[in-house]
Amino acid sequence: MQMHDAKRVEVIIEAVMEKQVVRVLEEAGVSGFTILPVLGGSGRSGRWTREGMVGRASGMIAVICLIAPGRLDSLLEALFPVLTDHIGVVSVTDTHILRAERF
Amino acid sequence: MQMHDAKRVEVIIEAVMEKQVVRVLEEAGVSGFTILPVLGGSGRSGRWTREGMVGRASGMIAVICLIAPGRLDSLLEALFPVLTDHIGVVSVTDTHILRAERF
Amino acid sequence: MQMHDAKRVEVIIEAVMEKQVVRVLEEAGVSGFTILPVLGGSGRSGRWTREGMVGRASGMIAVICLIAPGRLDSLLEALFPVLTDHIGVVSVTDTHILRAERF
Amino acid sequence: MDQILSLAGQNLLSPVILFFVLGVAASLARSDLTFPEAIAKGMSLYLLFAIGFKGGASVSQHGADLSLGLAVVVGVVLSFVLPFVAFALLRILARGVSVTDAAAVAGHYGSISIVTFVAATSLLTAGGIAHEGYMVAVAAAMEAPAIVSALWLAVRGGAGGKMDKDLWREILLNGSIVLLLGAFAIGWITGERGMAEVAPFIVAPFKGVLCLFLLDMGIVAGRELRKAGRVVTPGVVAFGLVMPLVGAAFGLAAGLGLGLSAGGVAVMMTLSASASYIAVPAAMRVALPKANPALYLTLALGITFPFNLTLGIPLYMAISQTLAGG
Amino acid sequence: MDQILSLAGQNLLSPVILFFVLGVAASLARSDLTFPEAIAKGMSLYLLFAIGFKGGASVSQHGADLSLGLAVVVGVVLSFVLPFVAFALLRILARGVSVTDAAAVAGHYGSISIVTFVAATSLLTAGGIAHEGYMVAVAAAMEAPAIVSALWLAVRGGAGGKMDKDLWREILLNGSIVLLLGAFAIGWITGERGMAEVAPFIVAPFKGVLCLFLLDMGIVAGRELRKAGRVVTPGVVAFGLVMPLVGAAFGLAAGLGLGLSAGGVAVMMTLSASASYIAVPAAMRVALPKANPALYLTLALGITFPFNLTLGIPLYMAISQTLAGG
Amino acid sequence: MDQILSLAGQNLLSPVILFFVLGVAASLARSDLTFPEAIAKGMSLYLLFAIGFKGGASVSQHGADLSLGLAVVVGVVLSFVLPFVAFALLRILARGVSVTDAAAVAGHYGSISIVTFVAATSLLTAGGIAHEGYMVAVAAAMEAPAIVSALWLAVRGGAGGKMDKDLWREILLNGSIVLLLGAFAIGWITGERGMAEVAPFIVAPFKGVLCLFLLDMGIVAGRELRKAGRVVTPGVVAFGLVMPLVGAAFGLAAGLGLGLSAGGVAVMMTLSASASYIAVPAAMRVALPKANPALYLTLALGITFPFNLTLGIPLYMAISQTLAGG
Ligand SMILES: Nc1ncnc2c1ncn2[C@@H]1O[C@H](COP(=O)(O)O)[C@@H](O)[C@H]1O
Ligand SMILES: Nc1ncnc2c1ncn2[C@@H]1O[C@H](COP(=O)(O)O)[C@@H](O)[C@H]1O
Ligand SMILES: Nc1ncnc2c1ncn2[C@@H]1O[C@H](COP(=O)(O)O)[C@@H](O)[C@H]1O
Ligand code: NA
Ligand code: NA
Ligand code: NA
Repeated sequence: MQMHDAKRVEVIIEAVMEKQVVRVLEEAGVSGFTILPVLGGSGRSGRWTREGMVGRASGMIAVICLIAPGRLDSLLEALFPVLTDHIGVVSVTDTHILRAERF
Repeated sequence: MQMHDAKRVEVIIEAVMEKQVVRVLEEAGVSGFTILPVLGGSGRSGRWTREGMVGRASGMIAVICLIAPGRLDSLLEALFPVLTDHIGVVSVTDTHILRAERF
Repeated sequence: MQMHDAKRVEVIIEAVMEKQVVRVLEEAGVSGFTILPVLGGSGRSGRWTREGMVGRASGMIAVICLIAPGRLDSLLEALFPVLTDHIGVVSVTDTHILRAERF
Repeated sequence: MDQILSLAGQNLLSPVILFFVLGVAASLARSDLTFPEAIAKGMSLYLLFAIGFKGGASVSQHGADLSLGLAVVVGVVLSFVLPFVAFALLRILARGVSVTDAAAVAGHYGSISIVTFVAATSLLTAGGIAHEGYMVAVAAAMEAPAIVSALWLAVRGGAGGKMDKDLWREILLNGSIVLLLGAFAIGWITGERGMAEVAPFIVAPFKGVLCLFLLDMGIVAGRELRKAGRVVTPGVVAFGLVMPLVGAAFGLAAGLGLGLSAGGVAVMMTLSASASYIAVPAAMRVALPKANPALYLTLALGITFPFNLTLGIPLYMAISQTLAGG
Repeated sequence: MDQILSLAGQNLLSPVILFFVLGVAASLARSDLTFPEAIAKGMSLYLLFAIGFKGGASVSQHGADLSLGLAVVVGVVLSFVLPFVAFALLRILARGVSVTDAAAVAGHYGSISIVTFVAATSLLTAGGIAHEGYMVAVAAAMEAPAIVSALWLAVRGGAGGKMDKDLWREILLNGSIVLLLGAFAIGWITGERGMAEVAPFIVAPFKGVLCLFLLDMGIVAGRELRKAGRVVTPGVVAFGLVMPLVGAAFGLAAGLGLGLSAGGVAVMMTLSASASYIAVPAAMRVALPKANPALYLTLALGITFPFNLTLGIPLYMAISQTLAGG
Repeated sequence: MDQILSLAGQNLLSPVILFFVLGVAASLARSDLTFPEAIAKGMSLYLLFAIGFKGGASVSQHGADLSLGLAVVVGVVLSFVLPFVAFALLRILARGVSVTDAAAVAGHYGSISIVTFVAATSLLTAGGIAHEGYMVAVAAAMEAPAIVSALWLAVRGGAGGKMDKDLWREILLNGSIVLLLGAFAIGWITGERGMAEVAPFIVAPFKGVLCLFLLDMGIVAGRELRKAGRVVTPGVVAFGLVMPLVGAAFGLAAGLGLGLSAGGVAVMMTLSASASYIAVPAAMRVALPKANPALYLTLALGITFPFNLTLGIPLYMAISQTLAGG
């Protein structure tokens, strides 16, 4: 099976920032991303959980974005201002994708 | 800690295709997989979200499958027909696993 | 953008073990982790799904932990006793993170 | 005509419709008002449970005769036939639409929308017009056959499409069909006694839940409309408004032929006029993946559903009242 | 005997049971009818809230005396003792079952199933038979002790098992125990006045919610049965049908000894006959991870729960009516 | 004074408050009793739907005049002004708190808590004290303006903070505002007729849902308290108890000035005394990310909310009864 090099960017960020992150991704010309729900977690600001919560004020989402390696830098640069001051973790992993014509 | 090489296959695919993907994985002799819910996303077919939806017609799931490297090709070949014509993204990442006797 | 080497540890484990895993992570000095919900899956013990379930007895969660490479071994050693006898899969992937001062 | 206008006016000012409008407006204005998926699904399970049970209890009360079986058979036939009509009409009105897309759309219009059905029966009940309790069973029977016709149309048109045993099972044992028919059967078996036990849960609060559910439907429909963009040509819009009327005409003929009450005829018209937006879209994604969901979802949910909800149903009621006595 | 048959027949044709059967059937036929996890959990919270509150309000109305405390103590003792009985019975009936598995199963049968309890009290209420309101507190008290016995059995049998402070806290402060006892206490404190405020939410619609919940339980039980496969030997099935009767006999003795009303005795029998499928399985996964969940879940949810629901409860009611007057 | 004590006592023993206390206790004891997020959100949608609709229906019944518009304007002004008061008070009582944190906290206290509003109206209804139906609209109007003041305070204090078009839209088209005002409008338009349709869903079961919702709120508040730790200095606690009284005084003046009924004055006091814990925290995370959520959530949810719920509301009621007749 023909595979192509790609990067898997995983942004774990506050749920309230969803719109901002999406806007940045779209402006950076990212062709697609997927948002996963997050149940809870822990960090410097302590433990949290979504159980029983009504508002979005606390809690994170995970945004997964597969992109061509050449586009990584512009994506991260666009993402950086959104992350400043906000709670969030960004990891970039080397991966391989099928059907690269999509990216 | 003794670690073993493995592949982490992540299939983000339409929720309606769950049964088909599962059947393919089982036929390809995959020993295990895990299905994560997906909240929303964006791609060539635009933005979508599961919020407020009743049916499964729109929306994706993420299937994660850790397998021994030697089995990757047969898995991908089995998976390919299911992906044709269907919305979905497949990535394969090198990883390491504990307790390889399970895979 | 300045990136730093890190490890992405993904623990897919029984939901009932959440407290135990969290305790181990905290004792191992892990600075943060994120818990994702899991919809269903398959393994040696067969297919399962969270649909319609009330209790936590069946079903898994996914714990994602980004850590500095030097801390990996102590984390895995701390994790190992919790995994013994329990259903669960652990994978460790090389990754790169932004803002390493957090980890 | 006066009667139609007054019925339509009354309908447009009912809480149920106004909450739908609120949902559409909120969605178009990009408010973040949304329902969790689990709550939306929970409300739809409640509605299926309630209308299935009430239908069965009503059959047990009024007795069932041959007419139930006949109505179900006619419903199945309608569901098989209507996709051909819809396919032809869409190809005429919107020439740009591909065979695959037209076949997929046709499947939606042969099948039914259960919320449109509920809205019609609510309006009938509010107006004191009775209808046959077994129309719930007819609704369930009309869900699936249209899918077969749609796939046949696609295959014949060389557009592919696949139909295997698993898909069959999925369609026939679809959760909403099973719950609807199961609750219907249980309502029938347990009759008045059963109804007395569950009535405080499924009768009195029903309208309120329906309001909330239609608020959610409005939000989703508004989202669909916002995304509609390129696919919605004038021809497509025309189809979305004309096809329900054509379907309703078939339903009228069927209802009169079956000798249904005026309320029953109105329901038959509504079922034929309505387009599926839950079961059929899912089946189409599996069996006809090349068909464009933006087209059929916009049509079913964004155009035909609001049309039936606001103007269609009062119109069908007025016509059935005129032609089937009342 | 006639009475038993008529009660059983009546029970089998109640909507609650029929919806459970619908769920099992849908699941075995592989329908995709399912409830979102959040809705299932929401319904179970509603049921715990409602029965806890109603029990407390009833105690406040009829006054509480020593008998409440005594019944709770007897319940705790039963919960400690029944696992030993279950362990011995299972080892006799199904020789292939390991010590660990037998200990885990035993824990389930010492504890209780709250939905079985609700089904029994519904049937009693429908039959106009009163029972002591504090039986809710007895139910809560019987949830946890059996876990201790199970672990003791496992440790003694060399099968390992661990019990630390955290597990203790988890068991005793288990959400369902806290909600049940909390609502019981609040119902007791606020009495008639409180009941007047919440009655329209927890009394009239209760049966309807119970129907939906049992539909969900049926789906889950059917799933468990489909997976049961190898673990279900004839001996295991026999245990799943005999153990509730043995448990009920213990409950009968306890109820008569306590001088409970006929309804109260029936409830005590039902509690003793029922097997936990929420709290204990979770505790066993933590404390006895080597025990096979397929075995205990199939037994508790796939065999004993349906048995009690359909035949067991009417039987216990008939026996208690005969022996404790009525 | 006697009246206050008796009202407070009665309030403290109402099921609604007791379930809140149960939630806090369960949470502090680390019970695993929790509600799924979807159920919590579903209950809050139900409450907004119900109180919006009831408010509108009441306006349609009693007619609306200039006073509605005036009350809304006064509410908006209060919401703009109160943050300045809160900011100053917090800087005096807790000197360690930074400008950013103080501005964020101030925004919460200018805005309102809808559940506190509901608790107050429930208590009024239970006591047979009428209030203006349009107070719901006032509540909705008071949600957002405080955010602007908070950002202004932050910017002026050199603490940054950003306010763009999107944030504006988000605040004004916030789901809870849209649902509250939408349901209010629909209740108003459909009046008695509409109310008759949805009453069995939104009137009788309301209190029961409120109990469950407050149980959940108690669990969340207890969690917040457990985490509070370092941020909660004596000065902060003092602010959390004094600020509601100060806010209530402003509300009292406004209510008397508007010539509201005694019930209306009590509601105005409650609104002014309450602190947002849903809309404002989310807005602050976006616009003032450097502010510490532990501080404002502990204050709003862990200190002021329980205070108002238990002691505040009866106090405001007693004062308004005394000063506005009744
Ligand atoms: N090292 C990490 N690995 C995975 N998730 C993390 C990590 N650090 C932080 N997070 C997530 O980000 C949230 C906020 O982190 P913090 O700002 O450190 O409180 C946490 O609650 C976790 O959900
Ligand atoms: N590059 C990507 N990275 C992550 N998820 C993607 C990507 N492309 C598509 N997806 C997911 O697949 C869905 C369908 O994609 P598409 O077929 O391009 O509309 C999207 O809505 C996303 O959830
Ligand atoms: N190879 C795998 N890849 C991903 N998830 C797995 C794998 N094996 C097991 N799992 C997950 O772990 C659960 C229990 O596995 P098992 O103990 O093999 O039954 C499964 O139901 C899956 O959710
Ligand atoms: Na139709
Ligand atoms: Na038992
Ligand atoms: Na306020």
